[in-house]
Amino acid sequence: MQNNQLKRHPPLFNDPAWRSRVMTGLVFTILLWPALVLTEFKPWLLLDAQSIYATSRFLGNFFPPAHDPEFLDVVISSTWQTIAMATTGSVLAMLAAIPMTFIVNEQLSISSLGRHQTHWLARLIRQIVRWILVLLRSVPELVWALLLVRIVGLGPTAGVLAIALTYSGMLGKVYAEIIEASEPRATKILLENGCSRMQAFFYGTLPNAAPELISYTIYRWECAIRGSVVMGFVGAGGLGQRMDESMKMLAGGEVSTILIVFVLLVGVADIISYLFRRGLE
Amino acid sequence: MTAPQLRLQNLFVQHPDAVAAVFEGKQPALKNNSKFALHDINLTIARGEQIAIIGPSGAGKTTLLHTLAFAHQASSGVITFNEKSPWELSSSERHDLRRQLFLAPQTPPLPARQRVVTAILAGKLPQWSFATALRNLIKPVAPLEAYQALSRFNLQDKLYARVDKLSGGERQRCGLARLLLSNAQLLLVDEPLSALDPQLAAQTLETLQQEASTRNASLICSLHQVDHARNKFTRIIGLREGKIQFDSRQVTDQMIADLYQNTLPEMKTDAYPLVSHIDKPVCY
Amino acid sequence: MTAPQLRLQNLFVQHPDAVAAVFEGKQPALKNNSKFALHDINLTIARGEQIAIIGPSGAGKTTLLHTLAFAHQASSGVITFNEKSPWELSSSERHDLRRQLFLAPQTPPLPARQRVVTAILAGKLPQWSFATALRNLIKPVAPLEAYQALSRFNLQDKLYARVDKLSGGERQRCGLARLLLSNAQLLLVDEPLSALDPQLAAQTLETLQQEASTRNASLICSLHQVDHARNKFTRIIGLREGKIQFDSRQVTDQMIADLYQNTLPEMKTDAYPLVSHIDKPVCY
Amino acid sequence: QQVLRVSAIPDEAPTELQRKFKPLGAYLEKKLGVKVEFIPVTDYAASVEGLINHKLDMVWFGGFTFVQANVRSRGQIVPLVQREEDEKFQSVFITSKGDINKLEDLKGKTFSFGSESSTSGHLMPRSYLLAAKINPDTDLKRIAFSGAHDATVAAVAGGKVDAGALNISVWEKLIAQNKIDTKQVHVFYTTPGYFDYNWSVRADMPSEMQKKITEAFLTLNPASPQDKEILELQRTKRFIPTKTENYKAIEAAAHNAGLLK
Amino acid sequence: MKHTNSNFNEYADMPQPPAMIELKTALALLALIVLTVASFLSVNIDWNNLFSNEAMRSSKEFLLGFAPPDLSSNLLNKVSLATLETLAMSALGTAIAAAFGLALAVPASGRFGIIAKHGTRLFLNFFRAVPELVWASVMLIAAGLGPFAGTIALAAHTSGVLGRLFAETLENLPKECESTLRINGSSATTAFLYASLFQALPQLLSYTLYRWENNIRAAAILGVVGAGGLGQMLKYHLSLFQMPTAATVIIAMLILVAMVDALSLWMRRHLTD
Ligand SMILES: Nc1ncnc2c1ncn2[C@@H]1O[C@H](COP(=O)(O)OP(=O)(O)OP(=O)(O)O)[C@@H](O)[C@H]1O
Ligand SMILES: Nc1ncnc2c1ncn2[C@@H]1O[C@H](COP(=O)(O)OP(=O)(O)OP(=O)(O)O)[C@@H](O)[C@H]1O
Ligand SMILES: [Mg+2]
Ligand SMILES: [Mg+2]
Repeated sequence: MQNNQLKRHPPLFNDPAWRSRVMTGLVFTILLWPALVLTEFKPWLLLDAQSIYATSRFLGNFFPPAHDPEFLDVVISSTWQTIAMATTGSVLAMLAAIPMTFIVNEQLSISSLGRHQTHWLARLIRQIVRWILVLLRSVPELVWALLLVRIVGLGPTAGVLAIALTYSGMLGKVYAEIIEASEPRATKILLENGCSRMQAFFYGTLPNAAPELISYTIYRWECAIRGSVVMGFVGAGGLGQRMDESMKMLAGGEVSTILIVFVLLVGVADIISYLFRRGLE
Repeated sequence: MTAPQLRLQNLFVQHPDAVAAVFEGKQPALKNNSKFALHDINLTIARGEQIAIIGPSGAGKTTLLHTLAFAHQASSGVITFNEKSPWELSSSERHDLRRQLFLAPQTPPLPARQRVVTAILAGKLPQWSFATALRNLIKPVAPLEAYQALSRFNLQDKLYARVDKLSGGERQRCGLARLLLSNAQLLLVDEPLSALDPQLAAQTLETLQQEASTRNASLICSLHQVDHARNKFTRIIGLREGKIQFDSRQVTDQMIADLYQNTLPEMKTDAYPLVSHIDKPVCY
Repeated sequence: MTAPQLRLQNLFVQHPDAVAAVFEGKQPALKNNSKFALHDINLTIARGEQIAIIGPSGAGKTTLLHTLAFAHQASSGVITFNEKSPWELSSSERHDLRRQLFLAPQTPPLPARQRVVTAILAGKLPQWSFATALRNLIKPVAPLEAYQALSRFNLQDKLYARVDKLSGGERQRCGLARLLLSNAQLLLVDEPLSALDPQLAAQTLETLQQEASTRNASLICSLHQVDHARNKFTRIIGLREGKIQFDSRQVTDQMIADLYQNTLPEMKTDAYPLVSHIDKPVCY
Repeated sequence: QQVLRVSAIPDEAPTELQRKFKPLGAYLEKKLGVKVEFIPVTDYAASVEGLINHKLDMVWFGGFTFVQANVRSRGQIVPLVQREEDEKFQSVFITSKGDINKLEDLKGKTFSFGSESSTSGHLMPRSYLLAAKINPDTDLKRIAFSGAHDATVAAVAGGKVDAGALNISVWEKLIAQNKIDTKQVHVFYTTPGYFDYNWSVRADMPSEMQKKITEAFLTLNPASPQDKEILELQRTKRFIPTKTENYKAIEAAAHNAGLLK
Repeated sequence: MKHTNSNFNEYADMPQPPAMIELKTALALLALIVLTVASFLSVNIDWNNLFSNEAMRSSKEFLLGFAPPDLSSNLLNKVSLATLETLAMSALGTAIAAAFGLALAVPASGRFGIIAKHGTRLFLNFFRAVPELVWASVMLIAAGLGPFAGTIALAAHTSGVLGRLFAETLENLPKECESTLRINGSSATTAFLYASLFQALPQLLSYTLYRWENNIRAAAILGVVGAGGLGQMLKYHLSLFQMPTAATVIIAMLILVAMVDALSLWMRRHLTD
């Protein structure tokens, strides 16, 4: 019976996609193997008695968190510094990223409407901006910070700009990808009826993509707070620098106080993100 | 009004990925072995005409409407709109041309969470400056017009409802109300009546036709309701397997029967044993 | 077959956000001032019955079908399925009950990029173990069944196509083909024919009814095609503004006319000036 | 009002540096009649760049950072004063492992330097390791840079690495403060002496100002209780003048160790 | 406005517009603006200095210091080894994190009830709030120096990040596809696999790939505390002002990130199509 069916419908059991699917899986496994070797991946080492002892002694240091008023004073002022720098850096990054997002994005392309390939000039411009984004985000913050120290001197400006540069590259790319992954039909139909790119974006894309965009932007802000370690390199201060110092000293109590502040800030970021997304509902 | 508004000559249209879907010819029982969704289409449409497109599912009605809206480039052939060839223009000129037409798709793609009023006023976007468009997002600038457009489909009480809270038919009418706010001269409407009850369907079609004749726009409407097509439209185009079967003002019952005949050639009700009775493939 | 398969008593159903949509009573001319989408529904359905639900757009057909599928909890009233009250069970028991029914929604929500074969075989998920479900994502475990189900809607050549590359009617049939793979005893189908041409619509309805009677399942089908409802179904329920207008085996033309009458009470064709002619509000 | 922007290489925790500098800054402000501002950095290179690029006016350099700054600015950096001890500075090698008793035992072990740019935490230990025929890049299992002297001690004490090298004065300070359990961590090698830290300015600073600064440092008197506090924080008895030539040996060691090209 | 008003009278039954923004949202927005302004004032960016001639000259000098990159074969060998190490560390860390992240995102998106949701979120928040550097320090003690500690540190922090991003993506998805399968009796997990996962896949994939790029840079920072790879080399050579050598390392990083970028684009096109 089955054979008969097979003969009558030869392509039936030839799922055209499954071979490539299995191949992809195989390639991934094969690629992961050398990674395991290169990183000396031996998880059982973690369970070895000596390392458990060392770790628990180190973590034991974390309690109680440091809470002498002098240190708390430092932590509070560092926290504000960090928030201020992270906010400034992220806002600048956002301002720079948004125009680039519009250029890179293909869903909003008018020249490719109804055609199966894009105009070469559009492709070229898009590729150039894509490379700028790659360049911006693949140069480590550290290098940006060092370069900027020479230009603007030691202080928060260098740190803020380093964050703004790197993060604009990241935001530009992620914004573009979020927009591309969102439901395209609402945007397409507006474009097809003659709306401009921007109009189609605000009326078709944004309602679909807004929650995701908000989540990501606020997440980036939060990364900027954690990333304030970099600020330390240029003498801008902030929580990251405090953390770095306490870490180097293995001052567990101080580290845990700062970690608590980090966890609180992350919680705040989550709540803000939630409030805004609910505001959209 | 002497020159036709729209003219298609020897148009062949292909979907970008349609080739892959055909199993590279390995499929023996394929209805239509060609990779073209539309074959050799020739059409001339004068401004103000009202045309119904009918044909079986998968015939290419939606593809044809998209092609007419330059939302889909043909593989070969010529399309002329108001004596211009959109695909020979630069993309921004072509985009300007798009303001003169309005395409209402089969299932209106309205972004979830948007309100009806915003969704409908989006029909005015091509006429608006960017600033107005932005302002309208903060507070609707022309709620009255939206309200009037909705009233004509008896949906006025949903003015500020969210589009994802509408019933199927309400959603469809919401998509059509957007059309009333555009100022297009060519209205391309894809199955506007599919989710509507008979009474509402008749009234909706009436509204569309009235709107088209008031602004002297052409109306091209794909339909499955053959009765409506024959009673309300003077010109009917029958499409089947990507080819124009007829394009006529006098459509006979026989022509209709031929158009839809044999849509399920293989379906003899007991040719396939019922799924639950056949031997299961061994693999599970 | 003595006990009814499904029984609804004094059911009132409300949409979670419908209250907000009514603007807390500020709305003067609301057709239906109550916040209930369904009012005082009483129904008894025996296993194997085939029932059509008709009614104007927004009447509550979709809401009723969702309520029957326990996808929507009623505000008050009793629903019994096979002598069990789903809302009095624990949620896992209720979920087990859901395996016995199948709801095919109005526009089949199929994830873009998924292929037809996967989308259809999803109909078998309730019968499958988790391992089989996983395996099927890698390689379809029952392509033959999917193929046969598609054949019955003449869609077999789209077996491996992507669902977002289908035409409107093809997509709808794809959603229905999923039904054939389920083994449910209660089939709830929401406007299955809306995107199909007349010929295909008749054949599709035929297939659904045949399938239902073969497995002795009940079939409850919302429809806008009154003719089909009257010719093919013995029992017809007329729904209007959330109330059952009639539930009868003998439906007269007058009952139909009453059901749909006056859907557009305010629409006098020239009561409203055409939008393009009225004074534009000065604000833009 | 004129501002003198001062910084220091971050060989210790920046808070510690700031604490150490506070009374000295007040003293200089009084003596020089300009505002003195301390700008902390956590990166050695940033302090070097800062001085060269007119973003800083005076920096507390290590021997190696001074050489780097001098080379990078093509001789535009002038060392003014140094502490008495800096003429004969030393590094210590420490370990918590019983089986490490001499430099040769380090083969195949993990080892931590301080900062890459540190004289006493990297350059000189490396150069004495090389002298003992141990190439840190190939003969050790893995090397790390803890970033600061006290961090090296913490890493060794915490068992992160088998051994480490640091500045003797920080080591002695930690011992004095009872922050180290000497039973657990012990010194197994102490290097010979070399020139280290100094206070440097740019050559384009008015010579009058240079003179005033030098004067201010040299007149710090351990007999006066106020000055004594400053000197104690700097961990010295008195400051002495210094000159570029003092650091030739460091420069040679850096070339030799491949740290200066 | 006159016209509008008279028209409003004619159409008296037109619904009143509801408030466009809720009070809470408006307040949150206001707070955000205040925060931004306060931050800008507090940071007080030195724009003048940024665009001065002096700045141009010194940045040009600094950049020229990098040229020409050091291409000696000895260094290239070292760099390529470090590149592989960084790549392996970041790839493995990200892969582990993606698996954990997805497993945690399902409860965190509220699919197993409100308690599971908030419980997992708390857990995810903690993993995310602790920076990689701190994880690395803990792991360096637990696992000793080397890339293994770095990998685990990356995996731990990234699990928290991806878990949260995934959870929000899953929450933001349109619900119809999954709920249809659920109504028809599929289990929560299979319905999730067949509908939501499918819809979310491009987004999840791009977050993962994108996080991978991030982790290449993070791996670089970890190198500084002793986890090896390109980061340790970069810090070393920058500290020693060996700019041409540092340039080679930076170029290696650029190539690495660009490669991952291209791979990400390719994967999104081909794996999700
Ligand atoms: N994006 C696409 N990619 C590939 N093939 C497609 C695509 N869209 C449609 N098709 C195929 O092209 C043919 C014509 O589709 P079209 O949507 O024009 O049909 P239709 O006449 O509108 O049918 P319906 O009445 O079902 O809506 C169908 O066979 C369909 O499967
Ligand atoms: N999610 C929702 N929230 C609030 N109101 C809703 C929601 N879904 C539907 N409604 C409202 O409930 C009423 C009944 O809707 P339902 O979808 O059941 O109608 P229907 O009979 O299926 O209509 P159609 O024929 O247009 O599909 C309508 O007035 C609709 O606007
Ligand atoms: Mg169609
Ligand atoms: Mg409905």
